[in-house]
Amino acid sequence: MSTTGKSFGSLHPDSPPVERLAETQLSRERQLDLYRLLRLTRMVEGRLGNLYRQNKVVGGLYTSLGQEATAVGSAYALEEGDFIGPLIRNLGSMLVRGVLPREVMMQYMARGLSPTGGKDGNTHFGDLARGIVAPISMLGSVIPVMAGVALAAKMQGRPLVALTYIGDGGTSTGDFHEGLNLAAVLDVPFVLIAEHNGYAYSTPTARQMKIKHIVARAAAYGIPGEMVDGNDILAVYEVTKKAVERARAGGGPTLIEAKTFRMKGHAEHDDAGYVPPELFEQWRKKDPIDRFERHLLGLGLATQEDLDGIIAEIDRGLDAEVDFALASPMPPPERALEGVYEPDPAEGLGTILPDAPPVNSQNGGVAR
Amino acid sequence: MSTTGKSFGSLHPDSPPVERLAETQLSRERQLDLYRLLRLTRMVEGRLGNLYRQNKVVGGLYTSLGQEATAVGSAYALEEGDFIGPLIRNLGSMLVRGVLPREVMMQYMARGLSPTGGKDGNTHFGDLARGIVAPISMLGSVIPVMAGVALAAKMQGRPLVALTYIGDGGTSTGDFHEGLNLAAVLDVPFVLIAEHNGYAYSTPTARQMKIKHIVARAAAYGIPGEMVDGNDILAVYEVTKKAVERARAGGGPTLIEAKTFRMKGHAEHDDAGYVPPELFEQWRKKDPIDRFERHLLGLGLATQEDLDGIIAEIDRGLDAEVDFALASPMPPPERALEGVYEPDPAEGLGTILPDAPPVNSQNGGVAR
Amino acid sequence: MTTTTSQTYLEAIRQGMWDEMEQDERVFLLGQDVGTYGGAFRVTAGFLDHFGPKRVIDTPISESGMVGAAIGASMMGLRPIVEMQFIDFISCAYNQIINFAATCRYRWGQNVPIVVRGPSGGNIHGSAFHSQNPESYFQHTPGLKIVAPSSAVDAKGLIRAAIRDLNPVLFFEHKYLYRRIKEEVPAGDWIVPIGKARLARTGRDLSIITYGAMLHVALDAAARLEADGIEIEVLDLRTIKPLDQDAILATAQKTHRVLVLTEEQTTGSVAGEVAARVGELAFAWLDAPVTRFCCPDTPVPFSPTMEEFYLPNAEKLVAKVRDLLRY
Amino acid sequence: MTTTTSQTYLEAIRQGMWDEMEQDERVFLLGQDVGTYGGAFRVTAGFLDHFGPKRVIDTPISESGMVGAAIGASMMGLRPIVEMQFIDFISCAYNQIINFAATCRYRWGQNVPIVVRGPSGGNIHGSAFHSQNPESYFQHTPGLKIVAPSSAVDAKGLIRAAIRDLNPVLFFEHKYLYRRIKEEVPAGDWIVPIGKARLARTGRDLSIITYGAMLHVALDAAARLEADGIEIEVLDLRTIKPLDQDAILATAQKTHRVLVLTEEQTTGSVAGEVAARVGELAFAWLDAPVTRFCCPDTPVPFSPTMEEFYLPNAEKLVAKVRDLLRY
Ligand SMILES: Cc1ncc(C[n+]2csc(CCOP(=O)(O)OP(=O)(O)O)c2C)c(N)n1
Ligand SMILES: Cc1ncc(C[n+]2csc(CCOP(=O)(O)OP(=O)(O)O)c2C)c(N)n1
Ligand SMILES: [Mg+2]
Ligand SMILES: [Mg+2]
Repeated sequence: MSTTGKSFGSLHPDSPPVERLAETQLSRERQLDLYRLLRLTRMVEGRLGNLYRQNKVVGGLYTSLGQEATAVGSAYALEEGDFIGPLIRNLGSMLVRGVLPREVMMQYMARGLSPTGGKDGNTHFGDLARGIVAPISMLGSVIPVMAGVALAAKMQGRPLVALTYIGDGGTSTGDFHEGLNLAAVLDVPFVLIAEHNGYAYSTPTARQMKIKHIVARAAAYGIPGEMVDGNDILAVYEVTKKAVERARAGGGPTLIEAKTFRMKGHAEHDDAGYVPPELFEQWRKKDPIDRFERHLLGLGLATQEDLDGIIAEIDRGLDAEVDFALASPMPPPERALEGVYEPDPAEGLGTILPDAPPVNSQNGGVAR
Repeated sequence: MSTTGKSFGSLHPDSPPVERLAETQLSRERQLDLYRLLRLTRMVEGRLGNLYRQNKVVGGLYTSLGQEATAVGSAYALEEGDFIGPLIRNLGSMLVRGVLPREVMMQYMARGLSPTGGKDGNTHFGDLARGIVAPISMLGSVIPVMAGVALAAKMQGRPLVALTYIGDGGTSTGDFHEGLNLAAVLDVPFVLIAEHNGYAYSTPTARQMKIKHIVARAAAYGIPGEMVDGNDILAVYEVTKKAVERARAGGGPTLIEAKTFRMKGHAEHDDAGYVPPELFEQWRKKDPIDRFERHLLGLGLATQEDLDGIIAEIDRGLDAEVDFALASPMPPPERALEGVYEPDPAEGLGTILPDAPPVNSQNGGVAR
Repeated sequence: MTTTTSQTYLEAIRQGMWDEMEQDERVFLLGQDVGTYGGAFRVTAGFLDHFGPKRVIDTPISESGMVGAAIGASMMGLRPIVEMQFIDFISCAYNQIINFAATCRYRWGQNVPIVVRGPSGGNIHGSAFHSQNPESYFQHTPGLKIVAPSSAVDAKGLIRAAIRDLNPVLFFEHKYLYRRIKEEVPAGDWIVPIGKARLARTGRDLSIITYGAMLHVALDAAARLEADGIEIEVLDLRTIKPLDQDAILATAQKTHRVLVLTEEQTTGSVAGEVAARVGELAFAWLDAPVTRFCCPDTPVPFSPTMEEFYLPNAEKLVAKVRDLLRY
Repeated sequence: MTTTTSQTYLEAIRQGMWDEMEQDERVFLLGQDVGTYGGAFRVTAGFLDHFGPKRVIDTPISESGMVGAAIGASMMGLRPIVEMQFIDFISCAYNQIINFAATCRYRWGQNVPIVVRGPSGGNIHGSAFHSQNPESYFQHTPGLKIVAPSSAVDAKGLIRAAIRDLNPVLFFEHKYLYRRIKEEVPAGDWIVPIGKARLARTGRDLSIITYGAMLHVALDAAARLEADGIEIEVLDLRTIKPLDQDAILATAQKTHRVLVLTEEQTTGSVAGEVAARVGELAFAWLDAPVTRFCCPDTPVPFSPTMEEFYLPNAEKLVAKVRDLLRY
C-alpha cells in the first residue's frame, strides 16, 4: 500500500487555529463552491432531521453528520459523465451531482413526485443522466455493479470513471472482495472510497477486521491504496482527483480509505450509547466544516460575511424545497402495480418464427 | 506478509542432484511414512485413472498429480483430533487422516458401500471421527465452515486446529474473504492453505488476480502469511506445523500460499491444451516425489530398495482395494429417499404445549 | 395450574432463546450487533451481559460467513443461532443455506443443527429490502425446516423447538408483530412442535390457510364475516416446511372451500404450494377453486399508500371470501 | 423456402449467441473459462478468436461479481451474457439477481438487460451440485424472466430473444440435451418469443404440461400411450416466468385432466405454481386433480441407480397417466 494520502491534511486534534488543510490547485471560486456543497449537505440533513421529528419521514433517517467531506470532496473530483454509486451516507456526493434537496426530501417522505415515485425511500434512487446508480440495501453489492459500469466504459472507449463508497463494515462482505478483485484484474477505471467512520451500526472496527487501516487491503488486489483524512475536504478532493485521473488514463482502480467519524447513531433512532463520549469529543474538534471554514478564513479566501451569505442563501433555498416537498402528494396506490418490467419496444424484438405444428394424437402421431 | 516460507526449499529448476529440501526435525521413520503417504496418493490416483479409462468411474476424475506434497505435507502436520476440509485436489490429506483407498474408489464408482452410500461422488465425503469435513462444490464455501469448526473448538476449550484448502481460483470467491476475515477477527485456530497451481481450470492466475503472490492477502486480514514451495514436502510440513502450533497456542489463523503446479488438465477429460508445454517441462523437474526421493536417497535416509519396497507394498495393497471396490454393489435405488433429515430423538424434543383451543365460529366467536 | 406472563411476540422469542441458553450451554448467538447493541430490534438485549462474549458474538457484516461458521460450529456439537439483522439479507447467505447446511445430512450423514432467524415481513414501510418474506426462496430445498409463528406462545415454543431440532431451521419472525402482539405465555419448559399447524378458528363454510402476520388478518376477517352468519375456519400453518399436510387436507375436507392467504408475491409462493397440494389431494372434496390471496407480483413498494394497496388486509379479504362463497 | 441446418441443442445456443454478437456489438460474454477454453461445455468455443478478448471475458471465480458487473455494464448500454459454469453456482449470485437485477426497473426505472445462462439439470450423474434445476429459486421474484428450452429451435430463438429482451433473463439450458438432440434449425434472423408456450402434441384425453428435458419424456410417454388409443396433449412451457397462462388454461379446458411434469424436487416447484393456477383458474373444467409428477424431495443423488429412481422417466410417467385417467 502507498499512503500518500498521509501527506494530505492532519489528524491531530491540536491543529493550529489557522487550519492547514491539504494543498490544492482549486481556485477560490471552486473552494467556495465546495464549501457551499459541504454546507448544503449538512443543512439538507438538518432539514431532514426536522422533518423526521415532525413525523413526516417514512421509515428511518440516516445522515452523514461529521463525515460530509468524504462524500462531497470525492464526488467533486469527478467530471461530468462520470458515475457514482452512493450509499446512504453519501448524500453529499449526490448533491454534488445536481440532486435537488426536494428530491431527497420527497424520497424520505415517500411522496409521489420523488425520483422513485414513492417506490423506494431515502437516498435509494439513481439517474444515469446525472451519473448516479442507485445501490440496494445489501452492503457491498454496488461494488461489482460499479465495476461493471467501469468495465463498460473501458469497452466503449468512453473516458469515464466509476466511483463508489463502502463503509468499514461493508468491507466484510463477499461482494467487496469479488467486486474489487474483478475491477483490479480487468483493470477498469474504478475508484472505491472506504469510509472508515469507526463503527458499523454498533460494531467498532476492531470487531469488523483485525487490521487498523482498510487501505491495507489494496495490496490484496494489486492496486494502489491511499489513506486520507476524510475530514479534510481538500485532501479528499486531491486524493480522489489523483485516483480518478489515474483511472481515466488507464491506470486501473484505486482503493482510498478516508478516516472519519460518524457523529450520530447509525440512524436517527439510535442514540449511539455504545460510542465512548470521548470519541465524539475528539472528533467534534475535527469537524470538516469547521476546519474548512478555518482554512478559508485563515487564508483570506473568504470573510465570515461571505460564509454567512452562502449559508443564508442555502437556507432560503431549503425553505422553498421543504415547502415543495411537504406540499407534494403521496403516490396513487395503484402505482404499486406499475413498472416491474421494461416492455418490449413497439416494433417487437424481431421476426417471430412460427412454431412447428404439434404432433397430432389423432393422426397416428404425425404432425398435423 | 512474512515470507518465511521462502527459506524452505528451493524453486530453482537447476537444483543440485542431492535435493536440498527444507530442514526438518522429522525422524527417518516419519520421513519414510511421509514418503509412503505421498506415493500412496499418487498411486491411488493412478488406479483411479485406470478405473476411469475402464469406464468404471461415474462422472469426472480430478487428480492432484504434481501437487500431492501440498496436501500430504500439510495434513501430516496436524494432530489427532484436528480437522481438515479437503477439496477435490486434497485426496492426499484424506489419506493422511486414514481414509482407505477403497473408500475413494467406491466414491468415484458410485458404489453403495462408499462413505456416502453412493449419494455423493469423488472426495466429497466427510467423517468427523477422522476429523474430515466434506466440502460442497461451490468453491470457497468450506472456508467459513472450517472457521466455524475452529470457533467451536475455541469456545469449547478444545486444543484443536481446523485446516482447509483453497485453489488460486477459489480465492476470488466472496466466501474466501468472509471466512478468512471472520476467522481473523474472531482469532480462531484456523489454517488456510492456498494452493497456487497456476491455473483455475483453464484460467491462469494472471486472469484471476492482479497480484503474483496470494500470500499478499494475509495482510488484508491482519494475519501471518507464509509462502512455501508446495513441491517440497518437508517445507510444506514445516510451515504448516508452525502455523498449526501458533493456532493451537491461541495465535489465530495463518494463510499459507503453496506454490505448485497442476500437471494435468482440470479433470481427466481436459487435455490442458491451454498450458504452454514449457511450463509442464519446467515443473516436471520439480516433481515433489522425485525431489523427496532424491532427498531421502541423497541423505542416506533410504536406499532404492527401501523405496521400491514401499512402492511394492502399496501396490499389493491397492490391488486388494481395487478388487474390493470393483466387487462392491451399486446402491439400492430406494436409498435415494433416505436420510434427508435427522429424525427427532426417540424421547422427542421436549414437553409439547397443548394448543390453545380455536375460536369457535358457531359459538359467537368464543373459544370452544 | 400453570403461571403465565404477559409477553410480546418479541419478548417471547427473546425468552425462548434465553431459556435455551440457560439450559444448554451449547447454544450460542452470532450476528451483527447482537451483543453490545442487543440486536437492531433488541431481541437479544441483555444477552451479552448475561451470557458473556463467548456465547454472544458480534460478527462482521458477512452473512455467508456467519452461516458458514454456524454450520461448522454445529458439527462440533454446538447449537448456533444466527441472526440476520433483517431477514432480507439472508439472500447473501443463500448458497451456504441451500447447498451446505441443507445437504450434509443427505450426502454424508452429518446433520447441521443451526437456526437462522430474523425479522421478516412488511407493513412497516421498509420498502423492497427490509420487508421481504423469504420463505418461498427456501421451501424448495430438501433438508431445511422453515418456521413462521403468528403468536407469542407459538414464537416461544417454536424457537425452542428450532434450537433443539437436529436439522437446519429457518425461523422467520414477523417484525410487524414484534411489539403489536401481547399474550399470556405459560411459564415452564415446553415446546411447540415443528411441522404442526394449529386450528385457530373453527367454522364450516370456508377455510383460510395462512401463517405469520396474516393469521391476524384472517381472524379479523372471520370475525367480521361472523356477523353475517358466515363461519370461517382458520388454519395457522406455523411451519412452512415440512407442511402439516394432514391438517391442511382435514380443513379442506371439512369446509370444501379453501383460500390460502399469505404475505408474499403470488407467483412461486408458499401459498401456491399449499394450493397445489389441496388441489391434488383434496380434489374430490372441493366445491370451489382453491384460491390464493397474496400480494401482487411486484417488489414491496415503499410509500404507505402503495404498500397498503399491495398488502392483503381484512377488508380485502372479506371481499375475496364473499366472492369465493358465491362460487 | 428457408434453408435449415442440422444442429444440436448446444450448437443452436452457440449459434444464437454468435449471431447476436455479430449483429449487435453491445453484446458480450463473461464467465469462467468462456474465452480460451470456450466454456466447460464448449458452448462458447471459438468466440474469443472471432470476437476478441474485449467481448469474451474470462473472469475470476466470482459469480456475484460477474453478475454485478453485468448489471453495471447493462446500465451503460451493453448487453452482457453471463455464463455460470454449472447453473448450480448461480446460488452464489442469488443476491445480485433477486435484489439488484430484478428490482432496479421497479424502484428507479432503470432496466437491466442481462442474460444469465448455464447448464442445468440432471441425468448425467453430476450429484447434488452439478444437477440442479434452479428455476424455482427465482420464479417468485418479480422483475425476472426465466427461460428453459427443450429443443434446438427453441433454444436458438429463445437465446436471441433473451439477449434482446430489456429485462434480466435467466436462461437455463438442460445439459442432458446439449448433444443428445439434433434438429433442422432454420437459417435467418428470427426469435422465439419469451412468454409463449408451445403445443408439442395435441390430444383430448389428458394434458401434460412440462418443459426442458422432461418434454422428451412426455412425448415418449405420449407415443407409448397412443398404442392404447390414449390421446395425450403435451404443452411445452418454454418460459417459466412469465408463465403462458392462456396456453396452460386452454389445454386444461380442452382435456379436463392435467399432469404437470418437471425435473425438480416436488415441494415449492414450478410444477406447484402451474398446478395452483390451473386449480384456481380452470377449476370448473377439471375432471381429475391436477397432479404433479416431479422428483422426490431429496438432493439429487449421485449414483446412477438412485438417480434413475429419482428422476421421472417415460415408463413411470405412463403409469402416472394411467392412474390419472382412471380417476
Ligand atoms: C449485507 C448486509 N448486511 C447487513 C446490513 C444491515 N446494515 C445496514 S447499515 C449496517 C452497518 C454499516 O456499517 P458501515 O459499512 O461501516 O457503514 P456506516 O453505516 O458506518 O456508514 C448494517 C449492518 C446490510 N445493509 N447489508
Ligand atoms: C463457486 C464456484 N464457481 C465455479 C466452480 C466451477 N469450478 C470447479 S473447479 C474450478 C477451478 C478451480 O480452480 P482453483 O481454485 O485454482 O483450484 P484447482 O482446480 O486449480 O485446484 C471451477 C471454476 C465451482 N466449483 N464453484
Ligand atoms: Mg462505518
Ligand atoms: Mg488452481
